Formats: sequence, structure tokens, C-alpha cells
Amino acid sequence: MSYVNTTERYARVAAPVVVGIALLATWWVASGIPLGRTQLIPSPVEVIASFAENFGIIAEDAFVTGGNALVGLIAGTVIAVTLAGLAVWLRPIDQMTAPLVAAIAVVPIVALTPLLNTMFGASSQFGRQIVAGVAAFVPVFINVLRGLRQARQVERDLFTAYGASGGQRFRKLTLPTAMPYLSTGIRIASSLAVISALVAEYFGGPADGLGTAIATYSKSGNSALAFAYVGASIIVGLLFFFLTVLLEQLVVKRKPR
Amino acid sequence: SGTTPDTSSDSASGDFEPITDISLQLQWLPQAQFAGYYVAQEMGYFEEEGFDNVEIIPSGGDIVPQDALAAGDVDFAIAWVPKVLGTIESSGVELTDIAQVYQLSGTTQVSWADSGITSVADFEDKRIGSWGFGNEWEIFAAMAADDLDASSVSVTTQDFSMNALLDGDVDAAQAMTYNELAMVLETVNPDTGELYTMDDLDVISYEDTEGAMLQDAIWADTERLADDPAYADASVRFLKAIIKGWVYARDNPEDAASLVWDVASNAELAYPVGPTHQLWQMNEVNKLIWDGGTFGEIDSDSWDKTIAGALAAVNQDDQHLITTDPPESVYSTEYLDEAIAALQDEGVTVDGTYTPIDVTLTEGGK
Amino acid sequence: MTSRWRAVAWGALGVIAVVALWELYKWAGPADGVVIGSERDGLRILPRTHDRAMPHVWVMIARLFEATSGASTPPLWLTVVGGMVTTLGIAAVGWVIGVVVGMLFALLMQRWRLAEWGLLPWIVVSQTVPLIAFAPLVSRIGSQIDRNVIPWPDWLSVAIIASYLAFFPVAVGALRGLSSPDAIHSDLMRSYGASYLQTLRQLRLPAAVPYLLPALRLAAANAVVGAVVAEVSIGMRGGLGRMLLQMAQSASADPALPWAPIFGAVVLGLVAAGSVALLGATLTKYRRGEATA
Amino acid sequence: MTDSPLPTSTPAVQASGLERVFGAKDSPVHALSEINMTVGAGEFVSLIGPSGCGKSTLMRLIADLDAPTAGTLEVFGQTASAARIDQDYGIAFQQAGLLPWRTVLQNIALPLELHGVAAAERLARAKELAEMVSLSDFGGRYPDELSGGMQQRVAIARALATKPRLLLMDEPFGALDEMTRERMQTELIRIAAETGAAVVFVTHSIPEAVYLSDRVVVMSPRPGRITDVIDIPFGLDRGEGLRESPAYFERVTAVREALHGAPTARANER
Amino acid sequence: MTDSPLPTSTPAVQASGLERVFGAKDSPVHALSEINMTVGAGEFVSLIGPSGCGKSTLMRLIADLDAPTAGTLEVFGQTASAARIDQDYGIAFQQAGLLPWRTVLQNIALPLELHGVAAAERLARAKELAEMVSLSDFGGRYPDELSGGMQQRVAIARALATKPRLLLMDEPFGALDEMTRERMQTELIRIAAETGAAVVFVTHSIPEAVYLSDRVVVMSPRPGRITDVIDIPFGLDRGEGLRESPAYFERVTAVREALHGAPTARANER
Ligand SMILES: Nc1ncnc2c1ncn2[C@@H]1O[C@H](COP(=O)(O)OP(=O)(O)OP(=O)(O)O)[C@@H](O)[C@H]1O
Ligand SMILES: Nc1ncnc2c1ncn2[C@@H]1O[C@H](COP(=O)(O)OP(=O)(O)OP(=O)(O)O)[C@@H](O)[C@H]1O
Ligand SMILES: Cc1ncc(C[n+]2csc(CCO)c2C)c(N)n1
Ligand SMILES: [Mg+2]
Ligand SMILES: [Mg+2]
Repeated sequence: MSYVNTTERYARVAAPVVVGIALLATWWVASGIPLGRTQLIPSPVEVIASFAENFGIIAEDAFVTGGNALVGLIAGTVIAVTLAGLAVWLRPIDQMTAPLVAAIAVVPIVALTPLLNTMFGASSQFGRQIVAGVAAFVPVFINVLRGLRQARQVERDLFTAYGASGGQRFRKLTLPTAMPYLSTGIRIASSLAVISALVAEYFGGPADGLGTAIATYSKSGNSALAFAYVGASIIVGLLFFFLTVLLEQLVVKRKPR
Repeated sequence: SGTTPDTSSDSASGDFEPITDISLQLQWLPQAQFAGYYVAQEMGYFEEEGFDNVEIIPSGGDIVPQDALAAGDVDFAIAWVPKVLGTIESSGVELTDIAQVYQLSGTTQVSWADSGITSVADFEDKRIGSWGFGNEWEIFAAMAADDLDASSVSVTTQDFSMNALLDGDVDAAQAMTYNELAMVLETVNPDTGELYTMDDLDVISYEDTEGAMLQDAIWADTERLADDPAYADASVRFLKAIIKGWVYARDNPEDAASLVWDVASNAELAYPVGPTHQLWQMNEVNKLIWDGGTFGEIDSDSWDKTIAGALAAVNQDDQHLITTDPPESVYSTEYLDEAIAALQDEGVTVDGTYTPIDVTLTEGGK
Repeated sequence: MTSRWRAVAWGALGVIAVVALWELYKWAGPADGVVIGSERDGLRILPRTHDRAMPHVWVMIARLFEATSGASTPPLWLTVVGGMVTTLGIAAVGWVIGVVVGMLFALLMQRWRLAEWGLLPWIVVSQTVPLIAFAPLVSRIGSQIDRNVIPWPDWLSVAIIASYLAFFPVAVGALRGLSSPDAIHSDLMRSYGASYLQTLRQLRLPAAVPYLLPALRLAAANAVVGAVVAEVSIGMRGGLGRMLLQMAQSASADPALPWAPIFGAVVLGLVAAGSVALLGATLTKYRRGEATA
Repeated sequence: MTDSPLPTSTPAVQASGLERVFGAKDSPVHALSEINMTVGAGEFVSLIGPSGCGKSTLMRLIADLDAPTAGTLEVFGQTASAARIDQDYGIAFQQAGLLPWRTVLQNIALPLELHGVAAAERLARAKELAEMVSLSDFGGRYPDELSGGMQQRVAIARALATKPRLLLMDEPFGALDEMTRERMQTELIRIAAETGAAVVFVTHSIPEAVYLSDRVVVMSPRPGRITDVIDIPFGLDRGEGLRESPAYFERVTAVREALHGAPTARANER
Repeated sequence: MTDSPLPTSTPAVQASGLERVFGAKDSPVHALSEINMTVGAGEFVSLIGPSGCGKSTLMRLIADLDAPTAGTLEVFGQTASAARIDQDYGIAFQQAGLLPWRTVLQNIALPLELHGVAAAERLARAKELAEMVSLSDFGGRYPDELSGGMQQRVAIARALATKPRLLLMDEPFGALDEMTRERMQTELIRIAAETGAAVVFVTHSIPEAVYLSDRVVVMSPRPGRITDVIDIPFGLDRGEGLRESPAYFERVTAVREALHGAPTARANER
């Protein structure tokens, strides 16, 4: 039963559109502001034109960065879930990982890229994938760890009462309970993975990808193209975000309690 | 409210207040690459030319000098010619090269001696390192001259160390004769326990290819030069001061290198590369500046080669650096000529060659 | 109490385990790492172990006590601490700006649902914009202001960029927190004829505390990351970010050097997040709800 | 809190033709319809009825937490809104709704604080009220240190803080266990008598309604209407013994039958 | 679920000298002490007593969710642990404790699934049980689509899934409103009668205990002991009419007095 009336439904769509138009207008006005001999930012028209003109190469670079982010997201998620599983199972592992996760959560991970490139090879995408993976790891780990602890006392008692085995308990209670937390974690991780993979490109590695292009063109005065690439990175980020939201709705039926 | 310059500028009609505070944007960290400017500052040459305050602003690749200049953040900027050409074409600003400090390109592509990369033609199918950020155009220009397009190599963005070469992540790494080449030579070869030597390396110098482009030049704001006599006047005085600085660096490379190192290590949290490294750099830089002609003069052959290369180069994204010739205003000899004339009156010799010294590198350049 | 010490001991053991793993792998692993496929184009799944890729832990530590750039320059650790202090200061300013802006957004969105609908999607989008793309913009606007309006130091640009990352968790967390009071509490306040400000002060803000604290902690970590990255991208001197960049230059001949600012960044992040946790300790009164809720 | 000396004959609540329709025009939910009701000053009236019959809605209308779609409503002769602003009523819900970061005394004093009563006076009054609900020793405790029954007593004390002439209570004892509940009922009767406030009391429990009230209003759902009003003639004589008296059982049965809509016994029906 | 044909005379629960002490040696909490109790097969026994008297603790001991510190406990002649593994009992708590990601049928089938019953059989049994608790139409729904009373019925169906000979219920209706509760009680009586299971039923409500049970066990706290056992002689004759009969009120009064510890009326006491 929902009391959503039609006005509200329109307002929900209209409000962000109005704000979006306002932002676009602000951008337009700002692009008219001179900065010394140049304009502050390229105008939306220039950026869109540049985007359309270079769509082919932009898409190629988007695939590179998106691919790295995806690899990182998947690897980071798998490792985070495994480690969180171990941590709830064995308390010492939980306590041992605590300071490490705290450290990983606060370190500007992209700054590690040069070191990772030396360790894993500068001509492969691996360094960037690791950066994306580590970035994705943190929210997934933290959320899943919490989720794995959310089974309520009644439910745990019930499984004991049914004489359920450890494996049954994990598969049928602990894991399903953690699912909404997993998807929350992945949702947060998705855009983080993209942005990290992208920023890592600033610090070396193969000369492809959105980040490299943004740097190259913003530093060679071709800011319309640079902004077209920024637009592409926003699109990739949102794509990841919405894909995870979709995944969430497919896999998880219930909200976290 | 400045002091009157003690060398009266004859170009000025005197109906302006002389500029006493200026700023110069470098394109990298404080190092001997920029010795002339630091010498001018430390030896008081700027004061001699009537400047009270000269701010020399380093970059780390983070500040784009020509952008800072175009935005009006600084009065003069050091930048490579091809990068500025690109900015001029795509953003429409006008900037003027008022002194071409480096006459020769210092860029090389370095590979291991056994890898068989001895010419640009050998790049095909190889992993080629570059810093990107506009430093790559010489590579693509050289390749274009050899009919290689960007897709025939795989380009890797190098970081600021030479690890990519040392680990074989790239087959040939981009290196400045005065900086990254030395970084390799300052590293211990694990097989021998000694430092690497030039015998271990094959070095392709872009100066020897069609891709060579002009590098460190002093750029000024074109419109301001035309409209603001005080700025034009300051440009001349500024050139006089830095020429004196570079002349000093030519004649006293050791002193100049250690002066730069002192500045760099005293400058707040600058962590410069070591003193030996600075001396090597000073030595190499002098070779690029003093090639026998007059300081800062724009050699038309080199200029044309630069423009031709810039028009020919196509990068891995199929983008051109420039597609048409730059405007007339892109360089001017007016201010340099005036500065040199004035200096010659004062008895300073502004041409000549440099006699290289021998520099023995140490581990880490310490 | 004993359990806390046990946790600390296990935590220390975790750090030691990582160090041991590092050294063990360095000792046992092949110098060029483990590569699947061809040496040239394969995928290196385990890292190289030579000294340039993986310096010994003790070398990294010893390096901290040597001169930063040789000769009479200060010891490395002191340099790093200097950079940390600078960056921490900037991150703190960025954090404050981020918290204020985030709170304002949250208040706006809590009060008017239309504002929430309009703004929230864009706030989410904002975090997909690569920081480095607009960092130079901020610094260029900053220097414009500096020249024409009021003095605008470089660090202020960095702080603003840091606040861009910091405001997000605050806006989202505070919105949730401010909307967290049960309908019954809002009804009560209404039945008392309480004004908006009274309701805010007596009900919404206190109720938001349990949501705000984690958000503030996240904001602190984000502010540090933002400050470091912003320093790199706008070229501000003196902080850790610039130090990371510059020291990476020496990675070939002095491989332990670039690790120092990395350690500095970790400690910095922990200090920042820890300070906020300390702030949380003073607000225990407002967290009583957490246990019972 | 109002100083205007109203004649005591003004009824506490006077509703006529009250109606509340929720939702859009195309799919209206008739929560309340044709409610006519008077609650005299000092009178104790319970509302009873199945879930969803509109008890809470009616209570919220009286409290001016919601507005009727038709009909008139007066609280002490004023509009509901004026009564709310004047703090003519105190209110308590099924959940105690204490602010967890405030102590017992601070919770009790909250309405006073919001109306700018000076700190010293606030404290005195809060202490007095804590005393009244037998929580003098717990003034400095936080809600999570109290049992459910104690929390509910704090909520009642808070509802009384402004000395309202009308108490609105929406299933205040719904979350308590039966034994605590009985104790609270006894206490409520005492307090209502002491303060002389009128009470409108929502409950699901027939014994509770009978034990507490002067009148029980029985409601039916869809749309919520008043189907019966049953007088409970016990006056002030409501000790524990009442719960075991035949007269009490008889009234319980009467309400049960009014509620179930049929006066027949239903033994063995399935 | 066990196939061993035990004589029906074996009591469902047989506790003697049962004790449960919580906490450290220096500050022990005596939750239960000296509990002697027998629940016959098919018998309906309620445990009633003030909060904290150890009702849940006793229930958990029987269910082998906790172990006694002294005394012996047999469930159908075996240890509590063996009975649990054998699925001799079904259990339900105050919260329905349904798994939100499972449908009604899947929730009911959970214990069967955990014991490796084949999918088809599981489904058939779950449907049968859903029918029994009048939820046939809701088999595919998720818990959050059900009302509290419906959820509780699912929990009861689930407790019955393995056809246990003993049902353990810890305040299963505590969270329901009184009218729903009465309906559930009627239904429980029917189900217990149909399945012939013994029931141990924890409640706070005197009318509920009286309405449902063959025997009401009254407990007192600190340490939890059995203070009284009251027989309820209504047999299977428990229609709605019972709730209004004098015999019923008489038993209610008896339990009330056993609980309050004194048989005197308390009129006008404060
Ligand atoms: N804000 C609302 N919007 C739409 N419908 C509402 C709203 N509030 C209540 N209703 C509907 O009005 C009817 C009466 O609700 P109300 O809460 O007053 O019942 P109640 O008698 O208090 O029930 P309960 O005993 O369960 O508390 C219900 O059908 C309910 O669904
Ligand atoms: N795990 C435990 N550790 C320590 N003490 C406990 C534990 N479980 C219960 N107790 C204590 O044992 C006593 C009996 O608790 P129990 O939950 O059995 O009471 P109850 O009769 O079920 O109460 P209620 O009616 O509130 O459910 C209480 O004093 C309680 O504090
Ligand atoms: C981001 C960035 N990376 C590399 C360079 C390359 N570069 C330009 S001048 C110079 C001199 C040698 O130090 C070097 C290495 C740059 N400018 N910006
Ligand atoms: Mg209600
Ligand atoms: Mg209990």
C-alpha cells in the first residue's frame, strides 16, 4: 500500500532535473568567465561537441578504465567477503585484520601506484587493478563483517533448536542475513573502484584509460576534450553504481534491518 | 613604488612605473636545469636589473607553466615549445617565446645495450616509455618521420623514476640527458655490484632524429608585451638578468650546481636529487644551451623542424598536437636582441661554447 | 580491560604478520615475481622481490633516520613529520569546511523533501567526478581571487578540494541522522508546540549523533586522502602529497625513500580518524540510543 | 498552563461530525466518519476497537497532530490548534518515547524547557512529578537504565509536566507485561484523580478499559465509527479487589459483546 | 520424528532439582533453583511469573539451548540434547523469527530442509501446515507482507513442521494486540488438540494461561522457583464462551492470587 500521489511522483523526477538544469546553466555562465587570457572552463557545447567528435577513442579508454575497475571490484569483493568470513569465524583474525583494515581505509591508495607499478610491472594494468581492488575492498569488508553478525538471537536459537550443522547455519542463516550488507558494500565500492582506477592512471602505467587522457588533454590546453573525458568517467561511475543497484534488486529481496 | 633601474631602459619612453616584482613559473622541481634563474636570484642579478622581488615557482608536473602564464598567475614561464604550441592552438591564447634558452633537445630514448633498439625505426612493436603530459610529442614526431604510427608501439606512462627500464617493463624509456639518464647511471647493477655505465645502454638522442623539438624557452604574454610598456621593459631587464645567470653557470658549473643544490635543499621541503646529480645536470644543460651561437637566439632550422614535427605527430588517441602553423606572435627576438645589446655594452659575452667537465656519478647522485 | 589488551596484542600481531609475510616472500619469491604466461606480456600475479620493488622492512625503517637528501639535510622522519603536520592542518580545515557544507545540505534536505529529491542524486554524482580533473580549476580560481579580491593561499585551495571528498559522507549521514527520530518524537515536539529550531536543537541534532560520528570519521579519512591528492594535482609545496610525488623520483637509486611518505600518510589517516573517534568519546551521552535502539 | 478561568463545565473535548479521509481522491481511506463525542472535564474515557478502526487517528485529531477533513472539534472550548499551543493537553504513546540522551528528570522537564520555564522551577516541578510516579530515586538515570514500566511512568510524568487539564494516551501500556500493566493502571487512576485531569485513553484491552474508565467508547472499522458507549459506574472505588469482583466481570463481558457485535456466547465455535 | 515407539506414558518433560546459575563465581545470578516439574505427553502447561523469574531460562534448558548447572532433565526419556537432535520438540518465541528472505512456505519448511527431507515432501508438508494455520493463500508471500499475527502463525506452523510431540512456546503472543491474541489462542488450542502434542507455554497473561492450559505453573523470582501449580479443569471445552464464564473468572482469580502471593482482596490499597 503506498500513498504516493501523482504530484509527488512528478516532483521526484522534476526536482533533480531542475537542479540539473540549474547546474548546467551555472556551468554555462562560468564558461563565459575569463581567466586571464583563457576561459575558466570550456562551455557545455564545446565539451559535448568534443565528446561526440571523439566518441570512438573515449569509449575505448572508458573500456580500459572500466575494465580495470571491474576487475578490481570483483577481486576486492571476493577477498573482502572471504576475509570477513574468516574474521567472524575466528576472532583472532578479526583482531589481527582490524588495524590493517583501518590503515588501508585511510591511506590515499592511489599514491601507492608507483610502488605497485614497480612491484608488478609498469606496462601492465595490474597496478591499477590492485588500486581499484583495495579501494573496493574496504567498504565491502566493513559492511559484510557487520552483516555477518546481524543474525538475531531468535534465529540463531532456532537453528540450534533444529540441530543445524555449522555449514547449514552459515549457508542458510549467516550468509543470507549478510546479503543486503554485501550489496550495500558493493554499491559504495563500485564508484570508488572506478574513481581509484582512474586516478591511478595519473601515476604511471600503460598510456591508455580515461585518467591518462584527462591529464594529457587538460595539460595541453585542450580542456574541452579533457572535460569530455571527465564526462565519460562520470558516466562510467554512474553505470557501475546503477549496475550494482540493479544487481542488488535482483539478488537481495529484503532491506537490511 | 620601486627603485629606479640602474640601467635605464632605452626602449621605454619613461611614461610608466617600472615593474619591480615579477614571478617566473618553472616546469619542474628546483634543479640545475633552471640554474641560470637561481644564479640570477642568488647572485643579485635581478636586483642589478631593478627587480626587488623575483619569485621562482617550481612545478612537479602539476602546474602547467603556459597555463599559469595565460591565466595571469605569473609573468614569465619556462616551457617546452611543442607543449605551448598545442596550448596556443587549442585554447586560442597568444604567448610569445622571447628567448630560446635551450638550443638543443635533451630528450633521449634509452634501452639496454642488448635489446637492439638503436634507431626510431626499431620502436615498432616495442613498449615505449614516456612521461606523457605533453612530453611525448618528440617521440611521435620522430616515429611519424619513420612512418610509424602510434598504434605500432605500446606506450607506457613512466613515473618519475627509471624503474620501468630497470625492470624491463618498457623496452626503451624516455630520459633527459641531464636527469633520467643519470638516474640509471646512479643505480647499482646487481650483476656487477657496480653502477651501470653508458656501455650498458643504447641511447637514441632525438636531437639526431626528425622528431627533435625545441625545449626550455622563456614565454611571455603576447598582448601584455604589446600593450604594456612596463611589461615589455621588464621583459628586457629580466632577460638581461637571467643571461648573466646562465653565463655564470657556463663559466662556473661547479659553483652553479652547488648553488642550486643549496637553494633546493633549503627551500622548504624540497628533497632535491643529490649534489653530484646536480653537477651532472649542470654539465649536460650547459651543452644544450651553449652550442656556439648566441644565447637564446631562435635558430630558424630548429624552429621549422619543431613546427614540422608538431604538425606531423599523432598520438595514441589519434590526436594531433597542432594542425596549422602557429601565429606570427609565437616568438619575438625583439626583447632578447635589446637585452643582448645592452649586455654587450656592459661587456658581457653572450655567445660562445661550453667546455664540458668530467662528472663521476655516485650511487643515488649523493 | 584485559580483553582490550588482548585486542591490542592481536592487532600488533596482525601488523607483525604482514611484515613477516613481506620478508618471507621477499626471501622465498623469485626476484622477478611470478608471471603467468610469457615473461614479457604475461600477468604478474606475485610481485618482484628485488630491493627496488620490495625493500627490506628494516631498510625502510633505517632510512627514516638518515638524512632526507644527503649532506646536512634533516633526518627523513623529521621531514615526513613536517609534511604530515602541514597536510594534517590543511585536511583539518578541509574537514571543517566539508562538515559545515555537508550539514547545511543535510539540514536543507531534511527540512524540504523537494530539496532532497533535487539535490541528493547530484550529491551522489558529485563523487564520481575525478578530483584531479577539477583540482586545477580550484587553484586557478583561487589565484584569480588572490590577485583581484583577497589573499588566497595555496593551501586554501587544497583544503577546499579536500572538503569536496569530506562533505559527502556528512551530507548523507547527517540526513539519515536528522531524519532518524521516530514519528512519535516529532509528534511529541509538535504537541509541545516546539519551533523548528527547538526541534532541531532538542531532538534532531542529538538523535543524529550516532549517524554523524561514523560519517565524521569517514570525512576525516576522506579529507586526508583529498588533501594528499590535491597537493599532488595543484602543486602545493610542503605537504605529504608533494613529498610522495617528489620522492618517487628517487625510487630507482633510493627505493626505501618513497615508502617514508606512504607510512606518513597511513599514520596521518589514523591520527585524523582517531581524533574524530576521540571527539565521539565526549558525546557518549548521545550514543545511549545506539545500544537500546 | 492557561490562566484564563474557564467554567469547569466546559467539556474537555467536544467533537461533532468529525471525519478524516486519507489518501488521494481516487482511492480514499475513510479512517473516521461521523464521530460525535464529548469528554467532560475530569472524565476518564477509553476508546476501544479492533486494529485500524481509527482510534489513533481520533487521538491525533484531538492533539492537533492531524487535521479533520470535516466536522468540528473543540478542546476546552478552543480550536485543537489553540489548545495545543496553550499546552492544554499532555500526551503519551505506546512507546514511552523518551529521549535517550536525557536523564529522567531532564525528560520530564522537556516540555517545560521548550516553554522557557526557568531552570530552577523546571527542576522542582520535574522532581515533584518523579515523586508522583514513584521514581524519585531514578531522577539522574538514563532511559536505557530503566525497565519498560519505569520508562512508561516517566512518559506519563512528562505528559503531566505542564499541568494539563487533558491527558491523551494512545495505548500507553501496550508494550508492558500484564503484571506491570496492572500496577501502572492503578497508578494512573490515582494520578488522574490527584490532578483532576480528563483522560482520553486508547487501548486494545477490555479489562483495562473497564478497570480505568468512566465511559468506554467502542469503535468499529472502515470507516471508523462509534458503535457503542458503555458507562462504567465504579466511580473512584477502584482498588485491586475490583479486578476480582463480579460487577467488574459483568462490565468486561458487556464491553466484549459490544465489541464483537453479537451478545451471544460462542462456546465451541471454531 | 523418532520412530522408536515409546510408551505414551513417558512424560514429555521430567525435571528434577533443576538449577541454573549465571555469571562468575563471585557474583552468581541464581536464575533457577530447585525446579521439579513433569509435563505429561499431550499436556498443556503454562509457565507464568513476573519478569526475570526464569521462565525463558527454563524453556531454554528444555530446548537444550542452555545447560543446567545442577539437576536432571529428561525429554521423552532422553537427554535434552538427544531430544533436540531428534527433533522431538518444536519451538516458537515472542518474535516470530521468520527469515525475511524466505516465503511463508519456505519458512515453514526450514526445519525439514535442515533435516534433508526431499523437496517435494517438504512442500507438501508445508502446504498442509499453512492450511492448518489458515494461511493457504499466503504461501508465496514474504514475512514483511504479513501482519504480526500472521507471522506468529507461520512461526507456529514451522514449530509443528517436524511433527514434534512437544511444543515449546516462549510468549508467542506477547507482541500481538489483545483481539488478535484471543484468536490465536483459540487456534492454538485447536492445533494442540489436533496434533496431540504436549505444550510448554510461557506467558505473562493470566487470562491467557487459564484459557489455554491444563496446568498453570506459577513461578517467583530470585532465585526462580515454582511456587504454585494450579489445575485448570476445563478439558477440551474451550470455546469463546469460556472467556465469559464464572468458572473461568474463578480460575483467573486463583492464578492472580497465587501470583501476587496473597489471597486477600486489595481494594483501595495504594
Ligand atoms: N497517514 C495515513 N495515511 C493513510 N492512511 C492512514 C494514515 N494513518 C492511518 N491511516 C489509515 O486509517 C485507518 C485508521 O488508522 P489508525 O492508526 O487510527 O487505527 P487504530 O485504531 O489506531 O489501529 P491500531 O489499533 O492498530 O493502533 C487505518 O486503515 C489506516 O490504514
Ligand atoms: N545469559 C545470561 N547471563 C546472565 N544472567 C542471565 C542470562 N539469561 C538470563 N539471566 C538472568 O536470569 C534471570 C531469569 O531470566 P529469564 O530470561 O529466564 O526471565 P523470564 O522469566 O523469561 O523474564 P521475562 O518475563 O522478562 O522474559 C534474570 O534475572 C536474568 O537477568
Ligand atoms: C608530469 C610530468 N612528468 C614528466 C615531466 C618531464 N619533464 C619535463 S622537464 C623535465 C626535466 C627533467 O627533470 C622532465 C622530466 C613533466 N614535465 N611533467
Ligand atoms: Mg493506533
Ligand atoms: Mg522471558
